[in-house]
Amino acid sequence: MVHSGHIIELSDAVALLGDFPALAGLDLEVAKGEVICVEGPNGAGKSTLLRLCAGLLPLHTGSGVVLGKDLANRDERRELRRQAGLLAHETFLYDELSIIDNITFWAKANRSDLSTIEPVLDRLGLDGRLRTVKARDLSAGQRRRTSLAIMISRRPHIWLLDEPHAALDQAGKDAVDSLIKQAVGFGATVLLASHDRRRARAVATRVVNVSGGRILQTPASEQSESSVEATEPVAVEEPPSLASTPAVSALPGRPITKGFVNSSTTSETTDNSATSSPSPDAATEDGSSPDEQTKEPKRVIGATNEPVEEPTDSDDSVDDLFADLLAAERPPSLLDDGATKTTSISDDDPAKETP
Amino acid sequence: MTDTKLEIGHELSSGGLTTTGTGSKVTKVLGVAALVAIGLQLLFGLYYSGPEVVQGEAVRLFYVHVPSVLTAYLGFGITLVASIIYLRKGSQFWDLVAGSAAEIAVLFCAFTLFTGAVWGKPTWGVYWQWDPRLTSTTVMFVMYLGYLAVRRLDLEPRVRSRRAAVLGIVSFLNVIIVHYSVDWWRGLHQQATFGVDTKLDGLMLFSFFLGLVAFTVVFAWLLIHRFRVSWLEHQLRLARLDEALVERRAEGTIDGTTGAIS
Amino acid sequence: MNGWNFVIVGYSFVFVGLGVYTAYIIRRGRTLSKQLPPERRRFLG
Amino acid sequence: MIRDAVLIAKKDLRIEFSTRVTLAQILPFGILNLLLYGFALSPDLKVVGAERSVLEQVAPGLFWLAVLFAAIMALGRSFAIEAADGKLDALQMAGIDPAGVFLGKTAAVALQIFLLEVVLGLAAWVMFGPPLGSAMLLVTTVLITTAAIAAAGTLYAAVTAGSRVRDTLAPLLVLPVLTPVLLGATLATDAAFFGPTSDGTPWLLLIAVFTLLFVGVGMMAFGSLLEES
Repeated sequence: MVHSGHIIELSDAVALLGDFPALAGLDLEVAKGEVICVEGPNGAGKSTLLRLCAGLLPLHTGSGVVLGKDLANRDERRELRRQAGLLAHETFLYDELSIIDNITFWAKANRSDLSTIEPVLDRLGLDGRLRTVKARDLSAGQRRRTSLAIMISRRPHIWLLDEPHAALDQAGKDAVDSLIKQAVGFGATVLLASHDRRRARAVATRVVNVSGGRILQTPASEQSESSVEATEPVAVEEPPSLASTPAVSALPGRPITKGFVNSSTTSETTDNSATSSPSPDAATEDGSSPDEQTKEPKRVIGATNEPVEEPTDSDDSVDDLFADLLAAERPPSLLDDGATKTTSISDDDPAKETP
Repeated sequence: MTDTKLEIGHELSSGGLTTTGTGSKVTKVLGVAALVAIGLQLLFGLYYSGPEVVQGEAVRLFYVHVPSVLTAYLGFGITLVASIIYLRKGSQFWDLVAGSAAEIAVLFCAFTLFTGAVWGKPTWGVYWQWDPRLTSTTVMFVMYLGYLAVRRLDLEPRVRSRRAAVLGIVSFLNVIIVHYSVDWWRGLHQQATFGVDTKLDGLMLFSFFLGLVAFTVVFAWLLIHRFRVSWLEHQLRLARLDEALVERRAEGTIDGTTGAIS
Repeated sequence: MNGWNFVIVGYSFVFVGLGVYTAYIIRRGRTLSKQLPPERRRFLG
Repeated sequence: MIRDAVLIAKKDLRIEFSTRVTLAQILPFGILNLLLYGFALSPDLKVVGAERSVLEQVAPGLFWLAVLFAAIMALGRSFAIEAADGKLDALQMAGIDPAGVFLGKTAAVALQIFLLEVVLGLAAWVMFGPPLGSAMLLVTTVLITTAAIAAAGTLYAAVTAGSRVRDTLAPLLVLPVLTPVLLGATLATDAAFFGPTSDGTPWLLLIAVFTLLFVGVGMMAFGSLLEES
């Protein structure tokens, strides 16, 4: 398997839904830290692309590597599934259970820390009153928020968001956008399919057009409104330009780079964090099986109330995503629910002391 | 029987190009052999061999009834082996072998049940007797009908094949348990089984073995053809997929975007 | 006891059944192979 | 694996607790079954010279039939929960051990079937009223049979999960497979009531072998069954 430092590398990928080639020879390369906005008409293959990247679909022909996992290999796809986060049209919720029961179940199933979900729920505006309601009594938007919170708490290295803005109100959409920006700042890579073109382009570092199960010519990279500039937008056709991206080039063969970039950092800090990262820590993480990683959520959440600009105790960037997501200031648009403390799932959660 | 299996394997994997249909040199030879064997089976079963003392002419059903059930077991056995290999290797070939063998075996199972019932009338006076063999064979028949139904489920082809393979394994193991349970169950009531009291002379035994050979050859011949039909269906699916791929790619330019396909 | 009628019924079911199934398989194979180009017809290409 | 099994089982039971489908729908269906058997075989029906009425004699078999039909419904329900709204995908993404899912679902269903058996058993006893011989044999039979039905049923329910024809196909698949269990449970129960107790032991062994086989295969094969691609 060839590692080029790309998080996603699809070449002539064909994926089937039954006997229908939903993806008909798709080429896509995504570098770490990119936010790709996948646009295209209904039935273009956007959702299938996301499912493929989540490891849920096998490749029919062509080749594909996501997070260093070969999509042609069943076992590697299984590993990929654990590391990817998918927000699909389905919400994965048990209608018969309350929101809190759903969250608890999935947090345990995902082996993610319960306390990490709590603050995200807050940020997504799912306050205490809602949490005892059964999932079937929720609105589509509320269901979406819940499954987004569950997805985020998996601390995925790659965020695959299928219409993340759908069914959400303004505040919800803002929350999604700011979460995306922060996630990228801390080392995640995002693929989002959205019909809310203006909004999606605002967070995206690159726009990709899917139609007929393939990528159309990529328009010039859109400069995003965000301050997140983890990597330079890279054109699909020129992977060599990646070499200029320090965070990626510093770590050949390791798609998941260490160190994180704060939303306000410049490319210089990126450089710093990247060079400091191949520490002993890196070796241990590499050597450990995904099983160990998931079974021991040893990271202390919210331990970093200190300024995020200091990636010194080089904890894993994506794993620490949470601490920093939570420590970060909330966007004003979410003041309504951010101001009040809500019933919490677990009380020993230092991350809740948000500034 | 192992020889036949080896031959099937060889034939399936090296089968040549055919103009139309599913025949080839080997199947032609096998087909002629099958026809000759069936001819002999009919000749001996219905003409040369005589009536039996207790059962009279009805004993002739024995020469098709028992070979049918043995052939059915052979087929289900092949399904078991092919299913195991499929789960290990994941190659389409073994999935198709498993399905083909099961379908033919179900057919022979139906022959067994029918001839069993028809035989029961003159010997027992009833068409259906809660005979252990007849009962467990019926359960096996229904179980494999279920297997064939799973092979036609409305699921992704690969998912369906994998589930069918699991079923192909479990069903065979369960056949063994059903066999014992029904044996014990009827054992309590001391029912007369087929063949008890029956004295087969040399010619009768010969007719029986002839039937066994004939059905095995027929089975092998059918299996090759049935497999090739599945194979053609599979190929047709792939060919349609190629067309669909071209169509799908053509959609790519309809969108308002200016770009050409990269 | 004469069982000829049962024997005839049993034998005809079996051999007519075999014949029908065989005819079905052969015909199906012919129709399918006509829909495919020759290079697709190799059994295990 | 055990941890995942417990998680799944608890979740399933919680769902049952909040919806009460087994309690409020499946259980009455089972009792209705028993009633219908009573109508079909008149309680006055008696073979000449026999001590007991026909109904009383066949009561063990009728009880297990009612359990079997009720269990089929519980099993269908168990997988309907999982198949909706992409949850099979989510379970795979969570990286839960498939063997754990199998054991968890089996355990949850077993508990519900056990509940059905207790209530249906009391009902059958009241309705058909045979005198009890060996309570020990009866309890063991019920426990082993519960495990057998739950394990085989869960495996077969997974085979049809996600299909539109699952409601019709699942019983066709499971019922013939459970033939040995029905035979064994009926005869062992019969022995528990009318004796001799030793008649029941081989049947218990048979059902135990059956259970072990299906638990083993289920744990090994569930990964292949759940994979949706």
